Amino acid sequence: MDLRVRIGNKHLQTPVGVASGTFGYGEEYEPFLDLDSLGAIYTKAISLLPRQGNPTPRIVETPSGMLNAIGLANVGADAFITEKIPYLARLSSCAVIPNISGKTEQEYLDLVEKLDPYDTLWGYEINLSCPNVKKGALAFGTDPAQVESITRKLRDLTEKPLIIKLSPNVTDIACIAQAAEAGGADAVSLINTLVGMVIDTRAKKPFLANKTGGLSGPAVRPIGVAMTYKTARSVDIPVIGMGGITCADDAIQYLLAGASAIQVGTWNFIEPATAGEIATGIQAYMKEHALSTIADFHNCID
Amino acid sequence: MDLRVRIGNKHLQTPVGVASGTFGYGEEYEPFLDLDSLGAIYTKAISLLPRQGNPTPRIVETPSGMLNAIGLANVGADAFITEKIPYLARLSSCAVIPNISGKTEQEYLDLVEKLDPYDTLWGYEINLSCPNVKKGALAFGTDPAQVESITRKLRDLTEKPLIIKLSPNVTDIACIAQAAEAGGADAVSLINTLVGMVIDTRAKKPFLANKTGGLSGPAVRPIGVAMTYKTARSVDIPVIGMGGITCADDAIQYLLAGASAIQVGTWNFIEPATAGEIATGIQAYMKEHALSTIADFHNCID
Amino acid sequence: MNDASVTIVQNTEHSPTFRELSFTWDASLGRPRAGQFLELRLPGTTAPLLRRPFAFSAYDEENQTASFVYEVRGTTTQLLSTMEPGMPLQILGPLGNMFHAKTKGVIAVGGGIGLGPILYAAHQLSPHHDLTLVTGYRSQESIPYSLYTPSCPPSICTDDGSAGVKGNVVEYLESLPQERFRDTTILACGPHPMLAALASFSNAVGCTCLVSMEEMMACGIGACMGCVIDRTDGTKARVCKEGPIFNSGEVVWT
Amino acid sequence: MNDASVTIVQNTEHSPTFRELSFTWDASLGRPRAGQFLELRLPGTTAPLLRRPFAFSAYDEENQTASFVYEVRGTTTQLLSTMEPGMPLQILGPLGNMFHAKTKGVIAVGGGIGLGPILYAAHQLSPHHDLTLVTGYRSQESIPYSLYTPSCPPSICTDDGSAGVKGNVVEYLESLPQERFRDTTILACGPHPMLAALASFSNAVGCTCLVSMEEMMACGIGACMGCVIDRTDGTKARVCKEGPIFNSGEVVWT
Ligand SMILES: Cc1cc2nc3c(=O)[nH]c(=O)nc-3n(C[C@H](O)[C@H](O)[C@H](O)COP(=O)(O)OP(=O)(O)OC[C@H]3O[C@@H](n4cnc5c(N)ncnc54)[C@H](O)[C@@H]3O)c2cc1C
Ligand SMILES: Cc1cc2nc3c(=O)[nH]c(=O)nc-3n(C[C@H](O)[C@H](O)[C@H](O)COP(=O)(O)OP(=O)(O)OC[C@H]3O[C@@H](n4cnc5c(N)ncnc54)[C@H](O)[C@@H]3O)c2cc1C
Ligand SMILES: Cc1cc2nc3c(=O)[nH]c(=O)nc-3n(C[C@H](O)[C@H](O)[C@H](O)COP(=O)(O)O)c2cc1C
Ligand SMILES: Cc1cc2nc3c(=O)[nH]c(=O)nc-3n(C[C@H](O)[C@H](O)[C@H](O)COP(=O)(O)O)c2cc1C
Ligand code: FES
Ligand code: FES
Repeated sequence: MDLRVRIGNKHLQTPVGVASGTFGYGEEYEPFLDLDSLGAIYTKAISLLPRQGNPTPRIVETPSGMLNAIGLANVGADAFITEKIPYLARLSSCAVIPNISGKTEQEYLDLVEKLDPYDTLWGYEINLSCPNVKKGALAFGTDPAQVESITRKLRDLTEKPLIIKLSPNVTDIACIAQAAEAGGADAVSLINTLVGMVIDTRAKKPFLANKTGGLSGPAVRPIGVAMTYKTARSVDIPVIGMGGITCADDAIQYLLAGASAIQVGTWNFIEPATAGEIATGIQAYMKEHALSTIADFHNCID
Repeated sequence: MDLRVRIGNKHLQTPVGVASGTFGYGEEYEPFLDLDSLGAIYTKAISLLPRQGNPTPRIVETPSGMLNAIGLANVGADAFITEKIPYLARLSSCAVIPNISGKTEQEYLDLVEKLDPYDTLWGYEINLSCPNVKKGALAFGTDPAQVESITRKLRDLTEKPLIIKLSPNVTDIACIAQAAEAGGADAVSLINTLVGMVIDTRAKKPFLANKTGGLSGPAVRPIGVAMTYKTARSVDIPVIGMGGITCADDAIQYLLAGASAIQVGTWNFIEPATAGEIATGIQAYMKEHALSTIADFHNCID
Repeated sequence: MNDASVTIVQNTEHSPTFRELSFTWDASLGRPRAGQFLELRLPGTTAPLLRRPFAFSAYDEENQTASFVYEVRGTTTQLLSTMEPGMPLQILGPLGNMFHAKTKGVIAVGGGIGLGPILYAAHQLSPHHDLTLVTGYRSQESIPYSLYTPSCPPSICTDDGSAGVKGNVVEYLESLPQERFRDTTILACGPHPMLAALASFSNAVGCTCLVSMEEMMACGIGACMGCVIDRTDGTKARVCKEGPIFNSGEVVWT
Repeated sequence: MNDASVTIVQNTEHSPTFRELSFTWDASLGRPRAGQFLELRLPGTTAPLLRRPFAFSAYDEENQTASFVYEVRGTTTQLLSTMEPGMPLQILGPLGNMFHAKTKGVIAVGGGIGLGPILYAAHQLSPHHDLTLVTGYRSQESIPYSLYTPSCPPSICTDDGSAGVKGNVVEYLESLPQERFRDTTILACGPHPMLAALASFSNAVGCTCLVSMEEMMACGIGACMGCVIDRTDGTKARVCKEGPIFNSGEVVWT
């Protein structure tokens, strides 16, 4: 049985990763699981300069989901290099994949250029889709032409695997994925969060200081699976699926839908040990259903 | 205190309606509430010819939501006229609004032409957005130019209020709403269901016979509120909000977000009496917060 | 038909597979009949969201309680199994049509969680009919002996022969003499393959067979069109409204 | 820090407002300190989804139980209030930093659901410090008298004067002689306005004030950056990780 997943010129040891923004840079989860058992850690978004993020409240619960408007709060590229990379370098088999977030096209390019010399970093997940940053990436992520163009420029800067993370807030996510593929992406990951809002009726104002936030959690799982299914049938590069995964069975839904790898996001907050257990559950399923590689999942459903 | 809502040249007695496809043609709910206390009943979609709809399973539960792929099963326009209109004609103060669903532009036009003579029918909700019909309305609902064009043609056929129902499966719902407004719509209603999928991992196939279905229920409420908020700020016609409403407080979120009326959908299945209780809850809120008309809700949040 | 809050009276494990829930049932809610079902909801959460259908297994008019038999399968039944007497449940019902028999003979056949409504039907019909109760299980350990009453002694079949007759309920019926099916109605509730087999069996022996169908339900009251099955006349029928009890001859078995 | 399934031992109503939940707490899970909290989840549902933070109100090493005090406010606490001894809970903890006092004098101030951690702090510190316990309520009927112990007798304030001193806890502190605040630390947990008022009061009288802050939390372990507050040095601090206990002087009060 082979759980490895090929992306670009490299492999992930298992399809199970943890989603950007839900796992910090890993440290906080060490008490709960063996980080090196994961396929990949997608870090909290990294921007060129440190960001404080949005005012609080940044979080509100919704039925089987949550909204967040963290606002890409992060330490910035320099502190990431000096403080986080040394810690993450201790991992031997788990891929460390920074999630790259810019306010401008140039910022994306600068970030990849700056981080590329660090061998500890396995590749990049390019966040073209965060709905919480004003004047931010939303524009990129919804326009195929811009997605293709920025992907091509990033492609020229690095040989490492380049994963383009897609927004679900679009009419046709598959067409954005095709643009990323055309630009030279090694994989696409989806879904980022959906734009949502909760209004505090007593205070007569949006509950989040940022007004809107990004919806994630079990509530969005059927949307993530449907978009994965559609996208996997539209591109030849691997699709990394996420949205509402809570257990091996949810992960297997994504694999059967056509994903080559998956990420656990919000559920890390609820059951911090989960991501460490899913690979075992996938293995048990593969045994029971006589599947020998992850690619075998993709022949089950047409 | 005035709960009335003006749409086109008519009024709804209260902002509270029941959403198409979740209330049949009203009969089944008579044991649970006084239908005439509702602002409006939006009927199950009506097509020119009767439709059997999709094979079962048509329904699957998801976290705080459900997928449906009923496939617009309905009695067809003729049976609607002979069997349902006489029953619905007994309602005196509740508006009866057929939900119009075509496979082609012509079918929409034919339907409105056919139904327009019936005075019992208050107006129309034009379903440009059902994601479950193959080769169906999805194309219309996502393209502003087509939405404007079909709205204009329908506008020429009727003086009754024309409500265009919008799909949430788009990059920019406000821009579709503007197209409907430009075409002469009296209101827009949103959101219809989001495309979703659940995979039965034991059987290795999609749970629904139709593969994908439409996601509704509390899970989608934050998405519906956010889209209502955005749309209400982009058009001058009234917005009718829905998606996951379960109680007066949820309805009030939509009103504060900018909706002039609301619809209760999936929750009718869970608590069939709810729609009859929400207007009272809205009234209590208006009293407590010293609001005297529904329009007053729209001045609270900028 | 009513939407009511009722109170759990008992939540009993009868075997590792079968549990029985009893709850207050005020007469004003309407007398539940064998074959009818209720739609249950656990208050206070939206996950599980949809109500779940359960068929009445008993109604005690004197003590104003009703019951159903259930198996822990997923979200609702898992949570249900942890609930204690005194806790509230939201119940919509009684819903749907009922079992009936115009013949002298009745053979009531239950498989798996089809047991509840079949016990109820057997209990109600046994005084007036020549009744045989047949119930099938995987193996001995799942049999909820304490659910049976002396007035309706069951024939028990197990797949592995660890109790009663070895084989499934259809094989058991096949082993009965043909005369047993004269002026007789088969009433059945259980897994789809069992019902399909009984449909063709009853067709072969020429007796009426009423089956309780199962489909995913959203509303339970005929509004959503979610629970339809195909009828041989080409139409669709709602399990919650035209059913759940159908004549096996009118169902398209796939 | 641990992720464990624990069992409810008691779920007691102490007043119409305050309930106390006790549960098994194996010593291996780590000794909970006053000011620390746990993240609780009801198993079997995703609505409520997020864990909810509750501050420890007691730890009984001998019987291996721990407790918190809670008020029914929304989804989780509503469901919690119906749960019975023997039922399981998922608990992550102990989390966060703790109350401490380097001074001889301690004034522990609790308002509303801030009561739990303040009772725990008072209980732990009273043997070694010159301790005053001050607790504020809306009116007499909400007071959970049975939560107090003779070793830590409280001063009680009520907004309407129906019990104890009329007025809020800050007004009560203002009524105390200035000397009471010499070599003294104020420990406080309660509504944001109360903490803000205590911050400026303590500043005025020149004593240290440690406050327990409250923010919406998603992870509770420092990973999501959801629960931050602004510090006077311009940085943000996570309530779950750098807190929940902060020196009132380092918090930007808005
Ligand atoms: C008319 C009628 C009467 C009934 N009477 C009874 C009765 O008396 N007793 C009884 O125990 N049951 C009865 N049922 C069935 C009962 O409603 C189900 O057993 C119940 O819904 C189980 O609910 P649950 O929430 O525990 O499980 P669910 O979580 O709803 O799961 C139920 C089953 O569906 C499958 N399933 C659920 N979701 C998925 C998914 N996403 N993908 C693949 N499979 C899935 C699961 O494997 C599981 O076996 C009746 C059904 C009908 C229609
Ligand atoms: C460090 C820390 C320690 C705590 N310790 C305790 C303790 O010891 N005891 C205790 O009782 N509580 C404590 N709390 C607070 C506790 O976590 C909350 O009371 C608890 O979350 C209530 O949960 P709930 O699910 O019942 O209510 P929720 O449903 O989460 O609602 C809680 C409150 O938020 C408001 N609210 C929720 N959703 C919305 C919305 N969409 N719009 C507007 N308002 C909304 C509600 O009005 C309600 O008042 C603590 C909090 C923190 C951060
Ligand atoms: C608190 C929070 C912070 C997030 N931050 C980021 C981020 O910085 N960059 C990014 O690409 N996605 C971010 N996401 C999105 C997740 O990586 C993921 O795409 C999304 O949450 C869907 O998965 P889930 O439903 O499993 O959480 C964030 C999500 C959450 C809940
Ligand atoms: C079972 C079902 C059938 C539906 N059928 C229709 C339909 O025929 N026409 C339509 O415009 N919308 C239909 N809808 C969408 C609802 O009217 C509504 O837009 C959607 O469910 C969101 O609201 P809710 O979350 O309150 O259910 C249907 C929804 C459900 C759940
Ligand atoms: S469940 Fe809705 S029609 Fe049967
Ligand atoms: S709750 Fe996640 S960082 Fe504090």
